[in-house]
Amino acid sequence: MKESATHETARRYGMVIDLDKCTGCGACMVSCYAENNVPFKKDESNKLDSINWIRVVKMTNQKPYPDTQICYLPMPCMQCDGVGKHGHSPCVSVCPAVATDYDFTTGIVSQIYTRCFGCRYCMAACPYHARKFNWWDPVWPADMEKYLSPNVSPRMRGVVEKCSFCFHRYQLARDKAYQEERAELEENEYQPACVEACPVKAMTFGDLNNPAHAVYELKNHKHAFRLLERLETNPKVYYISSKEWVRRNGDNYLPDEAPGRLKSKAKARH
Amino acid sequence: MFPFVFEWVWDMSHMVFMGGLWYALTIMGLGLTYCIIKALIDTRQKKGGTHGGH
Amino acid sequence: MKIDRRKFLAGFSACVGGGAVGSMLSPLPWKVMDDVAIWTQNWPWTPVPQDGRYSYVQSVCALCPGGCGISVRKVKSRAVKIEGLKDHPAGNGGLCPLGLSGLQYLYGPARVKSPLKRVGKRGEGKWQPISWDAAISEVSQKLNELRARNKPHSLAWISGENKGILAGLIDRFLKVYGSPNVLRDSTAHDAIDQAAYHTQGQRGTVFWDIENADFILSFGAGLMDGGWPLARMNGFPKSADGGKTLIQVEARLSDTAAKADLWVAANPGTEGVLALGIAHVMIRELIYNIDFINRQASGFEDGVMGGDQVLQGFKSMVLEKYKPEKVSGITGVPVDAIFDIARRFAKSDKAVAVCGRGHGRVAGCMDEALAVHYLNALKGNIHQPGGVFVVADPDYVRFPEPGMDKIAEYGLGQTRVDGAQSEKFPNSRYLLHRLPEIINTADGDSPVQALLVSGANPLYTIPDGKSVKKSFDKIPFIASFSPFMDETAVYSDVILPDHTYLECYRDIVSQGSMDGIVVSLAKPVVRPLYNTSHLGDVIIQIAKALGGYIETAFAWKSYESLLEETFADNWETITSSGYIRMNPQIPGTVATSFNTPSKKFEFNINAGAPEAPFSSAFEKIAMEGDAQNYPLTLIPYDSIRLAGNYPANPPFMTKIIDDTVLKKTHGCIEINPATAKQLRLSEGDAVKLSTPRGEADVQIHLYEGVMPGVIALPRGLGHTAYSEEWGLYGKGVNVNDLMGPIEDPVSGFNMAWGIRAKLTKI
Amino acid sequence: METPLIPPGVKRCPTWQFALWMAAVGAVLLWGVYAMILVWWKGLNQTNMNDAYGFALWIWADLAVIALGGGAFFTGFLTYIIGKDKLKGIINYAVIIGFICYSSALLILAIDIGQPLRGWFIFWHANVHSMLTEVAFCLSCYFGVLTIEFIPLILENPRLAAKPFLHHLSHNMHEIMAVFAATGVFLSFFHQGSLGGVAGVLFGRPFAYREGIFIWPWTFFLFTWSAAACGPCFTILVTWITEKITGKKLVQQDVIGLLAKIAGWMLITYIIAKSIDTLYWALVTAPGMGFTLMDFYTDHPIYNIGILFAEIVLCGFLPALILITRRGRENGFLLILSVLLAVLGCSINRWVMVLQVMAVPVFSFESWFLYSPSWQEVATTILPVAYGVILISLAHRYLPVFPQEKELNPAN
Repeated sequence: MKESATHETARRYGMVIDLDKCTGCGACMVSCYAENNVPFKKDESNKLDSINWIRVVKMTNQKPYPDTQICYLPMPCMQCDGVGKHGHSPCVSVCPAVATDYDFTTGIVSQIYTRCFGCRYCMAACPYHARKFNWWDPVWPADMEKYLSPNVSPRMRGVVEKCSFCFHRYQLARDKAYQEERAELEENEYQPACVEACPVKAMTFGDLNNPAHAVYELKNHKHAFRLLERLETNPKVYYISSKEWVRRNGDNYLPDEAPGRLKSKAKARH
Repeated sequence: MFPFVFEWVWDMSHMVFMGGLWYALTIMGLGLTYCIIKALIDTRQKKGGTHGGH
Repeated sequence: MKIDRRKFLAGFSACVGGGAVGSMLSPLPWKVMDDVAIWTQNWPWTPVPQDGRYSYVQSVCALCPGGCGISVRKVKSRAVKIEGLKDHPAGNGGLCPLGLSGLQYLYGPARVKSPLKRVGKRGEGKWQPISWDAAISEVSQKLNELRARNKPHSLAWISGENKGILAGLIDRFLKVYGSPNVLRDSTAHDAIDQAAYHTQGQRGTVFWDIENADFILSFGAGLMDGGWPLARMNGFPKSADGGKTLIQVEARLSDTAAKADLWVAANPGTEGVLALGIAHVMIRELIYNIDFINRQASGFEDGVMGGDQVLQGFKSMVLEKYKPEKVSGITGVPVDAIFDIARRFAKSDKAVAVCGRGHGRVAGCMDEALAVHYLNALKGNIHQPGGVFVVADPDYVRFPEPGMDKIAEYGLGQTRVDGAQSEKFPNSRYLLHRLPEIINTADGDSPVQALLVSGANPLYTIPDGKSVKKSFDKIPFIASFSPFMDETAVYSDVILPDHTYLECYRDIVSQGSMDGIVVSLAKPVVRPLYNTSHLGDVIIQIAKALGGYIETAFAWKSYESLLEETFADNWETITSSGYIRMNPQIPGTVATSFNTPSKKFEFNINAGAPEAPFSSAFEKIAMEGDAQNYPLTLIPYDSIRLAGNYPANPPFMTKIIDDTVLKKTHGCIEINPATAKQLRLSEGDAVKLSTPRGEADVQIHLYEGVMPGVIALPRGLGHTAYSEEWGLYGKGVNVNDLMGPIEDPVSGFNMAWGIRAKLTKI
Repeated sequence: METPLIPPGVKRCPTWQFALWMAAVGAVLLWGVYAMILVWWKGLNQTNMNDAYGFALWIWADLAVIALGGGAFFTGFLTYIIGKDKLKGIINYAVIIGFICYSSALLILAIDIGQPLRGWFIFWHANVHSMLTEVAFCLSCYFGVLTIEFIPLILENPRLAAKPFLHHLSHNMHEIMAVFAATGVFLSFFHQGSLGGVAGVLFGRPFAYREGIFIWPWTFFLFTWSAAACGPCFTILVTWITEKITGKKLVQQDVIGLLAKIAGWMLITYIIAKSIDTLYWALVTAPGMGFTLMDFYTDHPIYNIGILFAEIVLCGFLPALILITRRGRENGFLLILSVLLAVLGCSINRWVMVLQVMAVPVFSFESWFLYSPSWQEVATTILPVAYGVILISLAHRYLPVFPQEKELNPAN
């Protein structure tokens, strides 16, 4: 948080995920593994020590057969802006060694693996479980090291990692624009791997501050919501669902509260 | 911890926090130095040792 | 001064201590600390991927019949990522998790790195690497021997290659050799294609034009569960920016059902009956396509067949036998819902009914396929945009007619070992699932003396694993061409490993579309990693080793030269753009497109008539086992996160399997909480699952989305091969081992959709 | 002539007995060291922690020993700053206990982090906004202070005191101990508080989050307060155990009584403040985030509402009320019972603020996250206990820890 914490970021990259479209196929997760050199272990069935930068969570409406419904909820790092959008995301403010930081030019929360010493305070702070710890040394059996991408360094044991909105893709696009003497990136020039891979186009990515980008309008959809908005984490990942129970699952409500009514109240707080 | 690491910013939080730290370290350092030097002097002056009394 | 021990020690300690204190004041400790921290950031066992020049190779995915276009990112000579290829007609930039995981097959630990000869007992896993010459002579010697014994027809080839040049080479090889026994897995498409043949007289591949449809009525098809390329689902499911209507009929809340506008929870095995109930409502309310039926259909109304015998038509049969009340009783779907579905289906602009459970791995029941196809006829969407098309199979693979010797002619004259294309099942091309029983019940020697397997893993995929294994034990010689150490490869005598699809040229026939068929070209993305050889080249080599006229029939220099020769004028196009479109074979008007004796769409339901494919007594597809001993119904289900067929799930996909499907090595069985309560079972309980065909240990997962009384297991687990590092070894249950096939009386296809089962707490 | 190792005028057990005792405790210590080496060598996969349980048993142990080690700073504060000279009878022991607690805490932290060799980044690349940074700085500085406070006592070992320089050094350090004590109090106030802040600032965790003043959540003050209250209780408890084991009276009862009385008043004020904080959190803070109090408790054997009752009433008000009444304090059984309860209450508080924070689901569709430690975690948590016992045994045997021992146990 080097820059003054009072100014709004120039760009705020964010995502809008249409849960009505998402079929839960998992292509986003696999694309992310391949893009970001996420390792795998022989047993990945303990989801609490399985490294995923984006997880697709299966929610049900808890109703008995045949009124049961399921909804898949893809959860990348929410890239929180923090209270009052000052960049004090739950994790950035607690990291003792500045191994995770809020980038004011993009709104993206970074993670520096070589700086992290593995205290896991950020994981305790993140309510979205977006942060994953390298409990094990990563191993790529047989010739699998050959498919590792040089764009993202493999992480060593004992550090925390998380989704970066494929920041390396931003850097590549920015470098290209710089060479071509352009100041602005086109919307399609920078898209994270998960968004690009979504076969049903449920995910939209862009600059939330830029009216020319699709996310600018989408985030204001009447069924748009963010996860745990009431905690004032200010996530930059928005969701759209036509189902009320899904929207209700996105946050916590007292028995007499309902998602719609509260939204204006939460907004009024800052 | 030091002004030359790149995260360092001359803002209020750093000044208060690191000010407190260096203040505490200085007191401890000076206190210890004082004790050691005084003990050296005392030893040279061959002051009689009194057990107890503290 | 006398230095005693004490003084020496004191002095020594002082030196050490002083040294320590002194060094603390030097930069040394700080330097060491820094170096140590830097070392942790560069641990030699944490790989650092080499950077280099980037390039992209456009190719095609060969991991399922979808044939989606892929773009492979390379850094120098390494392939680092597979992504969807934009503007490719198949997939259009979208890829499923399986396609995205392709590099794990290429570089993974399950590869067979050179030809291998078995040295231990079968299945023991003891191998000796041998040269390609030796491997080919192993096969050719065996094949020569069979011909010498005048038993060429005892050679069988189980092939996963269905279309294209490789399939053509395999067909040709067996023909020239003298065996009718090319065996391929039958899928739901075989049933629906046969339904189209019975009603329209056209042989080809049925294609549901869901891209142009605005309403899909799906009878259990896993549209969003990986059965179909997800990119084809554009517009489904409905979302904020509009979309089309999907109704899913299924006993279990699958991902497709979850995304549907309406999930119709019909009793499993009664989907076809529901289709007829819907047909009933359409006919009764006169909301079917009267114009089409009147002008283009025959057998709809009652007819007179010479004398006084009245031939019952489809209309009166459906009106009589499939009243909504009765259908509701069978299917468990409320009467209102049947009316509602029928009306919505009938009134939609471009509606299509589709079928094929899950990924469509099991061919299924002809009655059901026909019932769904009839529904489309009632809608009048045959050969209409947004409806059903029969697309002719590609015909670009044309080899010169080979010469044949007496032995070959004799062998070809024998009946097929699986009974397909016989008098009993004249319209079914392959009936692989019948093979084990035929071998196991044969008198004397096995009718299959040598088995070649390519692109398939029959030991895993054919139902009733125990009997499959038993039958394989009776086959004296098994050779596998698999690039992976799969179950069948492990159980073979020789392995002649093929390249993976990322290491060689291969023509891939993608799924059809309204514009015809797309043939894509898989290109060598990387040079072959190991001592493997292209199956096409190996066939040519084997033919060469067999010599004589067989060699002459395969006089190509290599597969690659054959490929180039085959595409001839199209070679330029297919290498540069990656695909070509094959000439659409859809005749322009409906009238000319029906090839039946009446030149009309035939509702051929006449009960008892030998040629009638449809049984008018159709109520529910049969299921094995008695309700007394087996009170529950086990159904297999397909998931997009599990490759249920061949090859086995890659580690990335195993990583995305929910922990409610696989927990450590335990496969989870889905059971409705109400049923579980009756059985006093709770989440996570270890139970024994028994069916008439076998038993397995599973773990309980309570799932509201599965019908009470029904339990569900995923396909694709329970592998006993591939490397342990592949992460699938010994995990979960292979549901194929717990189910036997049930023969459809008309087609001979396996129509088993479930089996009776019971759960006992361990 | 050899100066004796054992301070003059006191009786110590025979060497063989002492050796046997040390061997027994040493075995436990070695078990812990083995586990510690395993964790360092193979990594944190040796634990049962996971991505939902990033903070677990060790962090609780850490917070608990620091809170209980708070007896050192608070007793030091009372002795040197307030001038309660009577407490000099126990201050040495309080310092030793504090030293053990803090060195253990630092060791646990070194085991707990995923990259121990980079642990110093917390100082070098400090993020001054992080409560953990504040903890690390004050913790290590205060450990320095405790070492300074401990050194003169070590130098009072007869054989060491025989060296003039060491003797003078010890004497001079005693002379200005108030300065060090004051620094210690300053540092302790902040790190005890920061430890409370560690959980309190987690605005993504409604169970932990507390509002507060300026940058400090209320837990900041509550943690300092509870450490000041329960630390002395722990000192009393350990003294009592030591007396039972050695079979000797080591500290005069009025010293204990004074400390207990002060601790009692600290405890009662703390627990009232804690109750107000809990009420405000349950009625205002949490509902504002969409939670009711009972959302934070379930039918789990540990995480049911009983744990709140145990912390505040059973191990809070009850011991506090006993300790502030003269009759309660003077009853040996009640005194020990209440200091024990207070120690337990403080430990429960630290447990809740670490482990329950991780256990409570934040999303309504999540279930509770439960974990049980691996043997390596248990062993490394017991390791400091064994280490503490060894250090106390050595100190008691060779150093004049208890100035009143001689007069309470006149030469047999």
